Amino acid sequence: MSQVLKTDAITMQFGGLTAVDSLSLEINQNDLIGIIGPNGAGKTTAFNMITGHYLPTKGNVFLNNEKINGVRPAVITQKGIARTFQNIRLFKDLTVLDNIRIAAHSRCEYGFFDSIFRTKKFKDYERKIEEEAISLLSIFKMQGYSDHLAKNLPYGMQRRLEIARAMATKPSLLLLDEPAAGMNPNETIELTKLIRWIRDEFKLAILLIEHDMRLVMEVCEKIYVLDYGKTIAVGTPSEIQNNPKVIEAYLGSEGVENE
Amino acid sequence: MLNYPFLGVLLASLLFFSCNKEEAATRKTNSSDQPAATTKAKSDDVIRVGAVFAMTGPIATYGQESVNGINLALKKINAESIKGKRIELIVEDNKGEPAESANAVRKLIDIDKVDVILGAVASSNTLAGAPIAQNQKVPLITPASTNEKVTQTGDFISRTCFTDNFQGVVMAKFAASTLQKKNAAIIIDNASDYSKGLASVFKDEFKKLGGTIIDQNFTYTQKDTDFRSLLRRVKRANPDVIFLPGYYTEVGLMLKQAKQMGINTPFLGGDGWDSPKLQELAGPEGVKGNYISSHFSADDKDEKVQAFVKDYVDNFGAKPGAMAALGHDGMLVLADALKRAENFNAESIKMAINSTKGFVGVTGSITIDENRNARKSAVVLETKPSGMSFKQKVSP
Amino acid sequence: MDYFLYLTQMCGIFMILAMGLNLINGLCGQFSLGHAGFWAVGAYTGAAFSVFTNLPLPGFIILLIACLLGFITAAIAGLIIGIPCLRLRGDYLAIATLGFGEIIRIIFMNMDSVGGPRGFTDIPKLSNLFWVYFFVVLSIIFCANLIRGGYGRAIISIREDEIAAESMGIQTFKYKTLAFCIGAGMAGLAGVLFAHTTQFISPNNFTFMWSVIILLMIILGGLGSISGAIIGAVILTLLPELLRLLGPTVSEWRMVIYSVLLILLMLAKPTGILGKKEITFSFGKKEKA
Amino acid sequence: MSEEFVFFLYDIATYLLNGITQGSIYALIALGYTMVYGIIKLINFAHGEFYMIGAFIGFYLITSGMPFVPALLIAMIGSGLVAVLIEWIVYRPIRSAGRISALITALGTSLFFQYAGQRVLGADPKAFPQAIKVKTYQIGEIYITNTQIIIFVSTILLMIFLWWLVNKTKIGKAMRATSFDMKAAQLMGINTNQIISFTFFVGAAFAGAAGVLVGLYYNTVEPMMGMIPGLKAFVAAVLGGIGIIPGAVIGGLVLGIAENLVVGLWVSTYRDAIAFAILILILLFKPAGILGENKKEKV
Repeated sequence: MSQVLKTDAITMQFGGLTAVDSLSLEINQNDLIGIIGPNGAGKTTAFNMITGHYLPTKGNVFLNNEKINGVRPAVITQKGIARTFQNIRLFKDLTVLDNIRIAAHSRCEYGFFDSIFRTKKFKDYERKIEEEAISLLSIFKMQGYSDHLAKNLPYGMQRRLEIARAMATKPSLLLLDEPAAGMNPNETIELTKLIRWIRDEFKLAILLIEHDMRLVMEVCEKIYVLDYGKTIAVGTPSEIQNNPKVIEAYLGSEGVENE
Repeated sequence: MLNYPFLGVLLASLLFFSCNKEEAATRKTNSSDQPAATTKAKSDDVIRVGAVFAMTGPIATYGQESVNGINLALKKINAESIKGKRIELIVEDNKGEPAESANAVRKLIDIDKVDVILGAVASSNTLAGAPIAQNQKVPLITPASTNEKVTQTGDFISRTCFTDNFQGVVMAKFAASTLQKKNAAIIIDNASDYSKGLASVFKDEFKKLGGTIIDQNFTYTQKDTDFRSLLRRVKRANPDVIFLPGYYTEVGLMLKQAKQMGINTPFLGGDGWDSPKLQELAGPEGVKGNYISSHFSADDKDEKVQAFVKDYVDNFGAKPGAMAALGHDGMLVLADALKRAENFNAESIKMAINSTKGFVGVTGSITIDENRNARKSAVVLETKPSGMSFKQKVSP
Repeated sequence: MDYFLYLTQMCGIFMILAMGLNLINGLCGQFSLGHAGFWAVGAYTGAAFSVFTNLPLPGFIILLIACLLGFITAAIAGLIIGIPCLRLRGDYLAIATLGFGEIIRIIFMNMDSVGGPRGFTDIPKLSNLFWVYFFVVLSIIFCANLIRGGYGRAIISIREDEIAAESMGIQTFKYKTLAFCIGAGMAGLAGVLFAHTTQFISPNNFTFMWSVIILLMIILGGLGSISGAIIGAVILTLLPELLRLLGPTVSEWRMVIYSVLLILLMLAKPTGILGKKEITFSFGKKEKA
Repeated sequence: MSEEFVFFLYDIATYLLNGITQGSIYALIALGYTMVYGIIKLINFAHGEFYMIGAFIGFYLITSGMPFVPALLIAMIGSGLVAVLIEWIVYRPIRSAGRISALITALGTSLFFQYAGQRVLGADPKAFPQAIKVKTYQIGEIYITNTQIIIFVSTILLMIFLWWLVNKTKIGKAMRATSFDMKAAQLMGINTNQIISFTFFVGAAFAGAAGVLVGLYYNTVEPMMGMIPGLKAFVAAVLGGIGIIPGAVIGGLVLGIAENLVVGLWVSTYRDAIAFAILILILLFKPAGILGENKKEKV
């Protein structure tokens, strides 16, 4: 299987604080990988380095064997990494459909003047995008909501829309930042299914950060555990569950999370 | 969302409308020989005069003073009638801004149907309104805009004050003949057309009269507050007279600093100095022994002037400045022209204004020349701690 | 009635200005306070073209060329200013654009060839009601088409959430610059029309206060709404003039009344008259699926 | 040393002095800007008008024979009260409606004071009485007046007072809390409305003080006088890092000194252009102002 992402001991320092210390990830196609760790362990910082929002202090990030650190986030997205955010960042005042269409814009085939003069090329492509968007919405069980404003959707649906929007960029690697945060158990179970289904349907790799242990253990095939920026364990869910270091990090500091 | 047939209809109707308007405009100019009597039936006994001045905004002082002067003149004029008619004054505020001046002029012409317009003070304001008055063939008299360009707009635009150039000539003559000076330095306010204009005329005239001009760039800009380094350079160049055509705010500070630095050479200036503020800013030491050219002096012993000063003080409780006198004379010149005009249509009013000869106002005898500028005398004033005192009258 | 025709033209000119700023501020979410600067660039370029070249062409062709030049130079000015400034955010961007707006004005103040502080005179009267509204309609179509296509949506996404937009593959800097340049260009276009309507321009026409008034227009109408920008432009152009017509007492106090009305309007409708809504003409339009 | 060079040094010293004086005025006004901004994120465009109001109160009091120091204090209280009133009538109702609406309201308020001032007080500049006899001290070719010293010292004293108020008093703590998170402060039992009123009061009082001092320095007051210094003070506040109290003082001084120095030594026609160019340059290297933290927006 081909390698999608590789991080080569990436390190992020803010002033004197080392938020992430030599994190080395390897993600292959169809992998479903989790990063867990207590609050402040550096999970989101790792995401921000991968997606180009932060430039790693040390180390390199490779996407499909191409070095991408120092590349702007938008370009990285165009190269195939899409993400969601811990605190939902939808385009709140826009419709669900527009949210999806904006994500598809980086693949836009018509030029600026096509859009002003409404050429045939423009119309054809707009139609194609709209159809794609609607089918994507129906995959995420949001058909019929396309004209709603994003801010008016119920919370769980906003989370789903964020994932759908990320999928509209046609990524080869999807990063999910605490997708289950704030969801009730039923919604979480559905989400678990959805994540697995996305991976199978779109044949992509998924990397997720999660606090909800049940979800991580159930869905991930490989888990990285971070604590104070350091990688303290890597392995399958069962290996991680029995790893004494992990137990110490969790039980020792804040106990098993049970949200 | 928008829909194109609708926009198309809108555009087409606008096209239609605007073509009609052009036609209407042509018709209007064709029939301009007849007074637009049909549109103002009720006011047969009234001549409407519009006044565009800064009643608010940064130069409101000038505007308000001008309007005071105009009102004073108006009182006298309306005491008797002009061929059975009375003058009605409509004042519009231009906030001291060019765009607002244009709005005000249009409003006066179209809504109030004024026969003549008086205004404005700042040349840039008058320049914004003048093309409109010219296009619509409404005579416009500016009582106080001294920039050369103003009256070049067209034959309907005239002024009752002298131009910038004239002041340069007056002060050059004064420096060379009266003061017997030979070596002049010129300090220019870089942000002002007025200053540059006066300076260049002074330079030419002073050289013509046998003087020399120190060949150095002495410049400052409005809102500067410290001129010591500039003055040090001037002092080292050792002139026997300094020409400083600027506005009183900077001039005041500069005079004060010059005195502190021991510069005792006389400074000469133009009407930009003419404000009671000058004494306050420069201090008693600073103002002493300098001369300016201006339009008017409240100290002028002339009977007419003294009557005006008394009248003004009675009405407004303060001594009139140059703007009040200029506004006053502008109105009187207009009334005089209206008396001489064959009838009250724009063309004959314009002719009458432009043929004004030797009209004696409080700012001197006014003759409108072929360029529609006033040929009139200027006064040279000596600046003293107590105020400006009359020195001499210089005729063109 | 020339006065009202003239005011109608002024409304049109301010509509274009407001739509341009709406693109920058309302749609792209970039707080610009330098719009009057671009207006000045267009006005001076257009006027300089028609005065100095003096081509033996029909007036409207000269006007069209001037408009094109005004648009392009103002857009280039927008590019020059936008590239360094658009990295700044919020109030910092506002103050930097304000600074550039003033710098542009001061440069014209120091250019003797275009009249310096006295102003630029003798500009031919080439613009009329038709041409002003021709460009207004063109601008409306332009803006409406822009926001209904991918480029417009990309621009709007920056207003909504710049970080999310970047993460969705939108090169935010590029689109910010695009919106900024077009907005500046539209201001330039309005400048050309303005110069050829009033026949006289001076640096004092383009002070910081005007940037603020144009901003007022779009906020009053409803930030982000094209029809709002248009309504705002009409209200703020006509209001001070209508107050003139209510007799001398009102006229004396008109600026005071104007400011009180402004405050009251904001207190009554804080999101502007239209909010983000558009007034649309629904006849003949296919319903969206 | 050549004579030229000595003169050059004198020039620089003079410009520095003038820059400090002017910068102190900017700083006093900028303090109010920055406090109000810090607490409710409002660019209070009407702030320059509080400066004008202070100057006028000072003008009328001193003209009627009051000594300088009590007149200064009453002018500060007076413009502070006007600001509290304005906050209560105009800004409070619009506070929840978002920053842009509040900004427009502030502009409206600013226009209102300028034009109402022209109608009520008269448009003509009024000569500010010489409450303190001007003395000029001369060191070589450098001249310094006692008014310049008064302005600078007052600014420093007021800034120290403000620093003490914000950092060492209970109400200062409440101000900081409100500024940090208004809702949380409310939940902790802080009467945020009162705190905001108080902030307006202090900010406007400082601007009022600047107004009286400027009247003393330049000898004139007029209703439009608040516009340009208001704008410059806003620039100064941003320059220093808006919301940061020492930043306002540093921003004001930097702006004042840079303006005078560059203009004096270089070209004065481009005075304001240079002030803005400096501002833009600084912002390009320090996008959040001189003292502002360059923090990236949190993802």
